[in-house]
Amino acid sequence: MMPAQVAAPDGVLLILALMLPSIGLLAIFVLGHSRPERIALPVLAANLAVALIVALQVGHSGQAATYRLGGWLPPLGITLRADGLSAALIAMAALILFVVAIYARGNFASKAGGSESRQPMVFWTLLLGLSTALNTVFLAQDLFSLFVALELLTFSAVPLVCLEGSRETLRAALRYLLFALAGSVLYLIGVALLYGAYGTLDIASLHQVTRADRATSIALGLMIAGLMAKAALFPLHLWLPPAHAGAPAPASAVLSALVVKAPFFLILRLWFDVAPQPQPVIAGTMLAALGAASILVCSVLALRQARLKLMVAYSTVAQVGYLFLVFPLVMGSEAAVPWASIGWTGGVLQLVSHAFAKASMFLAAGLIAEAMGHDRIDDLGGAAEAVPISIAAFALAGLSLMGLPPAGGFVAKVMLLTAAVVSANWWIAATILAGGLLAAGYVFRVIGRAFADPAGGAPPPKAVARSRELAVLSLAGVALLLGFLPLQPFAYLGIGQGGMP
Amino acid sequence: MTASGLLIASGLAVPLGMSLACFWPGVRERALGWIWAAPIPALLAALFARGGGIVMSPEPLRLTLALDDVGAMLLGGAALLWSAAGFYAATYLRGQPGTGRFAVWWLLTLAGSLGTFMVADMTSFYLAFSVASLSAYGLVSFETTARAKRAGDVYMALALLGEAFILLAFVILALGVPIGNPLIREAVAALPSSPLLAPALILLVLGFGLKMGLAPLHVWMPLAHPVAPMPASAALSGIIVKAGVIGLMRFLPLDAGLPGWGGGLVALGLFTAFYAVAVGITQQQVKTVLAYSTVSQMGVVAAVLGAGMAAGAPGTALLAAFYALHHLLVKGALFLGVGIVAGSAPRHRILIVLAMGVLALSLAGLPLTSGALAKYAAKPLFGDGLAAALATLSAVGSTLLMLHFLRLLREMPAADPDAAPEAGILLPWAIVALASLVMPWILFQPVAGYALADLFEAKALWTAIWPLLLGGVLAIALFRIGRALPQVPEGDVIVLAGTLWPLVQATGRQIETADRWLRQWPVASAMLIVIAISFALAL
Amino acid sequence: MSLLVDLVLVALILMAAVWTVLVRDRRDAVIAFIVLGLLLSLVWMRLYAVDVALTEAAVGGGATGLVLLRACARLLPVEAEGRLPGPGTQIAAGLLSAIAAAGLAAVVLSPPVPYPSLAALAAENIHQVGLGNPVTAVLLAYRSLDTLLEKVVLVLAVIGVWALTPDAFWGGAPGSLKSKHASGALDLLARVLPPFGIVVGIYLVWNGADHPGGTFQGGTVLAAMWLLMMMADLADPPEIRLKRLRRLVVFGPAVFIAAGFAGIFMSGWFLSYPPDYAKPIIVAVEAALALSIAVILGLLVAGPAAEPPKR
Amino acid sequence: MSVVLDAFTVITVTAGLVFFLAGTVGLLRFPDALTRLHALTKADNLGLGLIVLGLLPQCPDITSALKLIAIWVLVQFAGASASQLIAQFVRRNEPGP
Amino acid sequence: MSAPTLYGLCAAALVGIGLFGLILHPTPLRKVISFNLVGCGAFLFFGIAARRGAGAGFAGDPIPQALVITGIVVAFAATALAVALILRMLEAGASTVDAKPLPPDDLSP
Amino acid sequence: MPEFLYAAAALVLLLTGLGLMRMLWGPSPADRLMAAQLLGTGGGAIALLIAIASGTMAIIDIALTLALLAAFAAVALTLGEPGTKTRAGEGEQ
Repeated sequence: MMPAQVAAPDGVLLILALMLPSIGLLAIFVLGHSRPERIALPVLAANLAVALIVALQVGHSGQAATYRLGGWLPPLGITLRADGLSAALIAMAALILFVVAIYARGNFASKAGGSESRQPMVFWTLLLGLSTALNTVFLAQDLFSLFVALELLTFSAVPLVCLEGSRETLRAALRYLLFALAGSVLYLIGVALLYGAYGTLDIASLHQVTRADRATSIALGLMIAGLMAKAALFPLHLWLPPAHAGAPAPASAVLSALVVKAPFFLILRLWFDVAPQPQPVIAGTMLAALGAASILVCSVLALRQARLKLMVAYSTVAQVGYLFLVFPLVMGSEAAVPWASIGWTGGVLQLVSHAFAKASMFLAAGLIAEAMGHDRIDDLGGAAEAVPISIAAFALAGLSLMGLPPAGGFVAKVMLLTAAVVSANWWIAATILAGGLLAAGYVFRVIGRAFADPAGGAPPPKAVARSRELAVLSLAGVALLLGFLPLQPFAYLGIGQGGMP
Repeated sequence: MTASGLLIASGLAVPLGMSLACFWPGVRERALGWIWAAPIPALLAALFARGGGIVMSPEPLRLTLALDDVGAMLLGGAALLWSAAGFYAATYLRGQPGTGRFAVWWLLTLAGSLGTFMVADMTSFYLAFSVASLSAYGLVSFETTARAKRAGDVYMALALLGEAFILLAFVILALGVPIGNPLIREAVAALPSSPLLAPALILLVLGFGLKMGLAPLHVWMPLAHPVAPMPASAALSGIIVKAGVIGLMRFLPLDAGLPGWGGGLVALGLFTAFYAVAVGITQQQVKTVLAYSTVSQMGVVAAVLGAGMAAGAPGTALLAAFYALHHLLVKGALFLGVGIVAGSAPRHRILIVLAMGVLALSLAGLPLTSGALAKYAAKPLFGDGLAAALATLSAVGSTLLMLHFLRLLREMPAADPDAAPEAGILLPWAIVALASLVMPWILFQPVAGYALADLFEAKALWTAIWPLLLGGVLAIALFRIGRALPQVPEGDVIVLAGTLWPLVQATGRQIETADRWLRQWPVASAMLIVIAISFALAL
Repeated sequence: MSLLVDLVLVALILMAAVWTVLVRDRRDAVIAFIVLGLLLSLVWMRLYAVDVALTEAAVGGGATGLVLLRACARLLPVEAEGRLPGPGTQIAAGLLSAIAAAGLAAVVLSPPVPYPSLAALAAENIHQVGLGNPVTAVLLAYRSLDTLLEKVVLVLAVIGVWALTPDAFWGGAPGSLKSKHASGALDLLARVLPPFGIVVGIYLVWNGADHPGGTFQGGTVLAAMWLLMMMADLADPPEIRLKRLRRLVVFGPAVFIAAGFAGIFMSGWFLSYPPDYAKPIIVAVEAALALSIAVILGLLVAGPAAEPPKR
Repeated sequence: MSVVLDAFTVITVTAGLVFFLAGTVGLLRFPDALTRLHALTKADNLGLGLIVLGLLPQCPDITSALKLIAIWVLVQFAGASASQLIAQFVRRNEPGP
Repeated sequence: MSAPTLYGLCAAALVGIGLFGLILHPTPLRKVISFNLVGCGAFLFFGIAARRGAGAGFAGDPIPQALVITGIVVAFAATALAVALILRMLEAGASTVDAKPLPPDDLSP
Repeated sequence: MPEFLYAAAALVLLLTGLGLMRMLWGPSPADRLMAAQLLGTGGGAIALLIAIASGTMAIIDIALTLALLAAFAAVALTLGEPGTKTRAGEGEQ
């Protein structure tokens, strides 16, 4: 059973992607008494390097990198695997985490020589926890390992929500935890049923054997619903707005940009790799319908929020909705395989560009709130003078959310629209466009207020560090640059799709 | 990579580069004095680089610039007006706060609007179009009054709506060609045989019509054009609306001969032409009347295009462009002139008002002016039927509206009894006015294919004059009963939409209530199970 | 006849479950849940999953129960019980839950034939890891990544619980666990039981390589003994700033990760063991993990710091 | 031999069952908490003791037998302490019998 | 009816009962307990899979058993975290009773 | 022999169940404290019976753990003691 081949070096990198942040968080726990960021930043930088090398190698070799833990073959053992999509996503996550970490030095830097304090220690360890969790979610090929990874994610995310310790954030964190746990347990039941039906939890093995029978349907139904709860898709979004709005800005940024994407990624995996083919049209339509409802309802709600961070949080729910439009689009697509279709590419691009844009937006919102001393949208007058770079970043990120050129969100939107038209899903096309208009509404509302004259009697804005502003701008810049990727479906995202390489 | 190609590219690169340079505060503060120079390369390109082109990036992006006759004609006019208006702005806005910001928006709008005339591929067109229409928001809402804010909001909302229509139309168009970013003409050539022809055409007309101000999508114009600073109004009313015109020219399958669709567009255009006159004559603000006049004229342009599409007549685009060029220069000159009149004492005004009279009546087709030339050139497209009669009658309407405008202009109160117009604003106005008189004469023959002598035939002269006379008579009647006319608010039907606002608000509140209900724990967790069960059943 | 045991057991479990959900007083609910946990450990026994039964007994009867009971003790005087919503909502919720349960029951009633199983595969390979207990082989060899990540989850849970410390108390000790009423019986129990318990705990860890038992079961028993001493005021909850304490928490996972990397050099794969040394390595890792688990569970029960650190 | 041992097992285990039964009847019937506690601890511990005794001959090896005895001792000790704790609790929280 | 089937039905019932409590209970502690009930049901599903997969000299398939052990640990950690949150919230003075939904803007910093 | 032991286990289980019900019904809180106690002994007995009946000696370890933790649970239960008396001030001695 012990395979003859030796570990390929690229595979070892996958292990590093999981282990580096874990080791980092353990190290902070024991060593980081006074300066946790001194451990966290190098670890996140190394993590970024590892992720980029993996991404480049996958692109270079044109096939997925695989690693079998302990040398055990599935179904007995667990496999890590980086196909094009996974590689792109771990690189995305690593980059965002790194930039957020640079920004967060301003929030959670500890004083030199001082004794350990709560917020920095907790923040930096949990940030590394998130990194471990996300890398595992994107790389693991085993449904139960993915369950553990989801729990890692929840356990890292929830305390970040209530880092500040106020009543409201505690309440929000509790809600988040309970609902996420409800989602987890449904997922777990699904895993149990799948094991009972097929005797394996390896995604690649399941891909070959799943049948359209009762056990499989029920298992997938439970798993998808559970994951939706964690992705905060409407109408399961009860926890997200207070949680993401209550967390400190760097935490909100990673929560909104990355954490809600992980469950979506797993739904994608379940749908394309585990669900018996062809997937029923009605189920795909249901996913898209919930996505559409998310877009429309939560965009309107974002438009009506009085607070900037709540607005951004509702916008996250709306933007996550776009991702769910992918399912019927890919099914009715022109391409023989889903990952060659424009809908698939558009969905992934939407995921990535939203991640960068939303991270930038939350960080910008944090700086704006820091400078102005509040985040009431109506009283933001003068913000454009006080923190011009943050406002610019907010606007650029907003461009991506609105789907205006040349942002990445625009290309994604065009692809999704094209796929919707090709598959004659006009209602989806209409939703995409309407969502863009509503997004424009809430983004412009903020920008417009920011350029207004400051209200009389408002305290003068505080200065914020230029380096933090530039970090925010760089994320928005990436969201913008994504718009210059070539328009065709990227071959990269199809690497390693469809069973084994 | 030819010299002409580089010249065309510089037409786009220079204004963009200047706007980027405004990142430096020092540059930004001084930019207003230099914005007149931004469109110069484009002007040169229009004059010397006709027929040239350049591919700016390789496959699969294929961002392509090309300058055909239609594009060159509009580009030249637009560049001239941009430059003149920029020069005008430097004097007009001197010493006002926020000129740096103004310059940035100006340069971006300028780059986008010039871009629409030069690009040949769909993505670039969309980019240029979006940049022009979104940056114009900065010009519309430059003044910080409540009126400007409302106008800006309405403008933005409708501009985005238009973008949405256009985007969907483009997506449909691009489907017909197997490459990611097709050239416009490739995509349009494939359109008539597409099963999605109907939605594509409807979306195109909606999207570009919104920009042009075809009724009832014109509502933003009478709000937005008057509130901008004078040079910006000139650019908005003269040039930015042409982004819609060039859009229709480029994207409608004009030579495919689609009588039904063409007829529809003619009807829409003519309706707009008359409707705008009817509303325009009730207005009491000079700039608002001009804005309605733009709406009316754009209706005529749309009708020209529609007639051409119905007949499948070659050269339609060129004729429409000729008409658009005439309107571009005249309307620009009129807006700039209004600024001069407003800023000078009555005794300094006489000459200017006189010149303005000629310009204004040019829009109605005063013989020997650009208007007469444009109308004459476009006439054959309409044939002899009802449409032709209505098109001619539209000149009556224009006369009426312009006389109303002249009367308001004459009565404009002067801010300072001794103020004389400054050279800095007089000169650019004079250049544009002159250009509007001269340029069409130069272009008439190549565009229309008639000899200039034809214009002096008695029949042609009479055809141009009788609507003016009829308009004059009606105008006298109007001035008699003028005060009794109902005062239609600016933006007319938008006010009706305003009555829907409480309904929109109520819907928003209801959604909030529903959201609050859904975010209750028992409801949300029950939903979770409902979703699980539904998916189990569906899968 | 053995089915009779099963029937009675199921009936009792369902009663306890219904009781847990429906009883009004939250402390009663917790007690019913503890009872349910102990009954479930009998179920695991009946399913021949002895390792699980041990875990369930240790966790369901011990750790979870203690955590919930502590919460009750602090919640009771302060907060009123919430009321269940009205009958309409109850009926709707009941209906939904019933449909969900019915769907699951339907799956149970139609198992695939032949039933899929990895038992044969696990048996085939067990000699390579030199263990007698297949469950330990799965946890520490075949699926060791899950186990490793689960340890990270535990450390994160500790951090998460500590994150709830009020800022002023950071570094201090968790609130005292001691019973409010001094009692000779408790004192005696806390002096006599721990030696027993520690022996049992170590036995379970040691035994786990070849027989049911293992790190988690043993660790839980050890933790229970530590907590018992804290409750009887024979030991103080440790200050969370102590480096010694933190090293203990990290020790097990660190050894595990180190063994994983050593595997790359020794036998080519992360978390693989050279066949000759597999068993000693695994037992060493298990021992280290058990120690950490004991500390972690104790800390999780003790909760966030509730007093400022002593200088 | 085995028959004798089996018979011993059956008899002692049955006796243990009787004590369990008695304890349960006591639990069900006795009026107040302290007497119920009494019934529980005495009957159960005795019942468990008899069952352990009865099972000893059936043990395949000596380790198991020792464990069985250890369990009984443990339950005796723990039960005694726990019931004392409960009794103290009852005294604190309930009006006397 | 075989024992695994019986326990499987029991697991389904546990899940149903737990879900009922999870939906309805207004206090978070009761939700946590209900979540644990559902979790027990989920673990039992693994349990019957293990028992039904008995073979090769093992009384049960060891893989699901190992998964359950991991799952129990994770569920315990979740319970501990949730309880700590509940208690901390109580100290902060917020009512933990989940009667009303969170108003959208009661997030004063 | 196993049949007899299984039957005995079922009976003990039944009796334990009855006892549990009694305790859960109350009326006094102390009754509930006894529940864990009862499961320690009853559960231990059942485990032992089944261990011998099924020949799975490992189950004895379960009985061992149950016995060990039953006392622990009883202590824990007194911790979660209800009533205002303990909270209202005279608590910490």
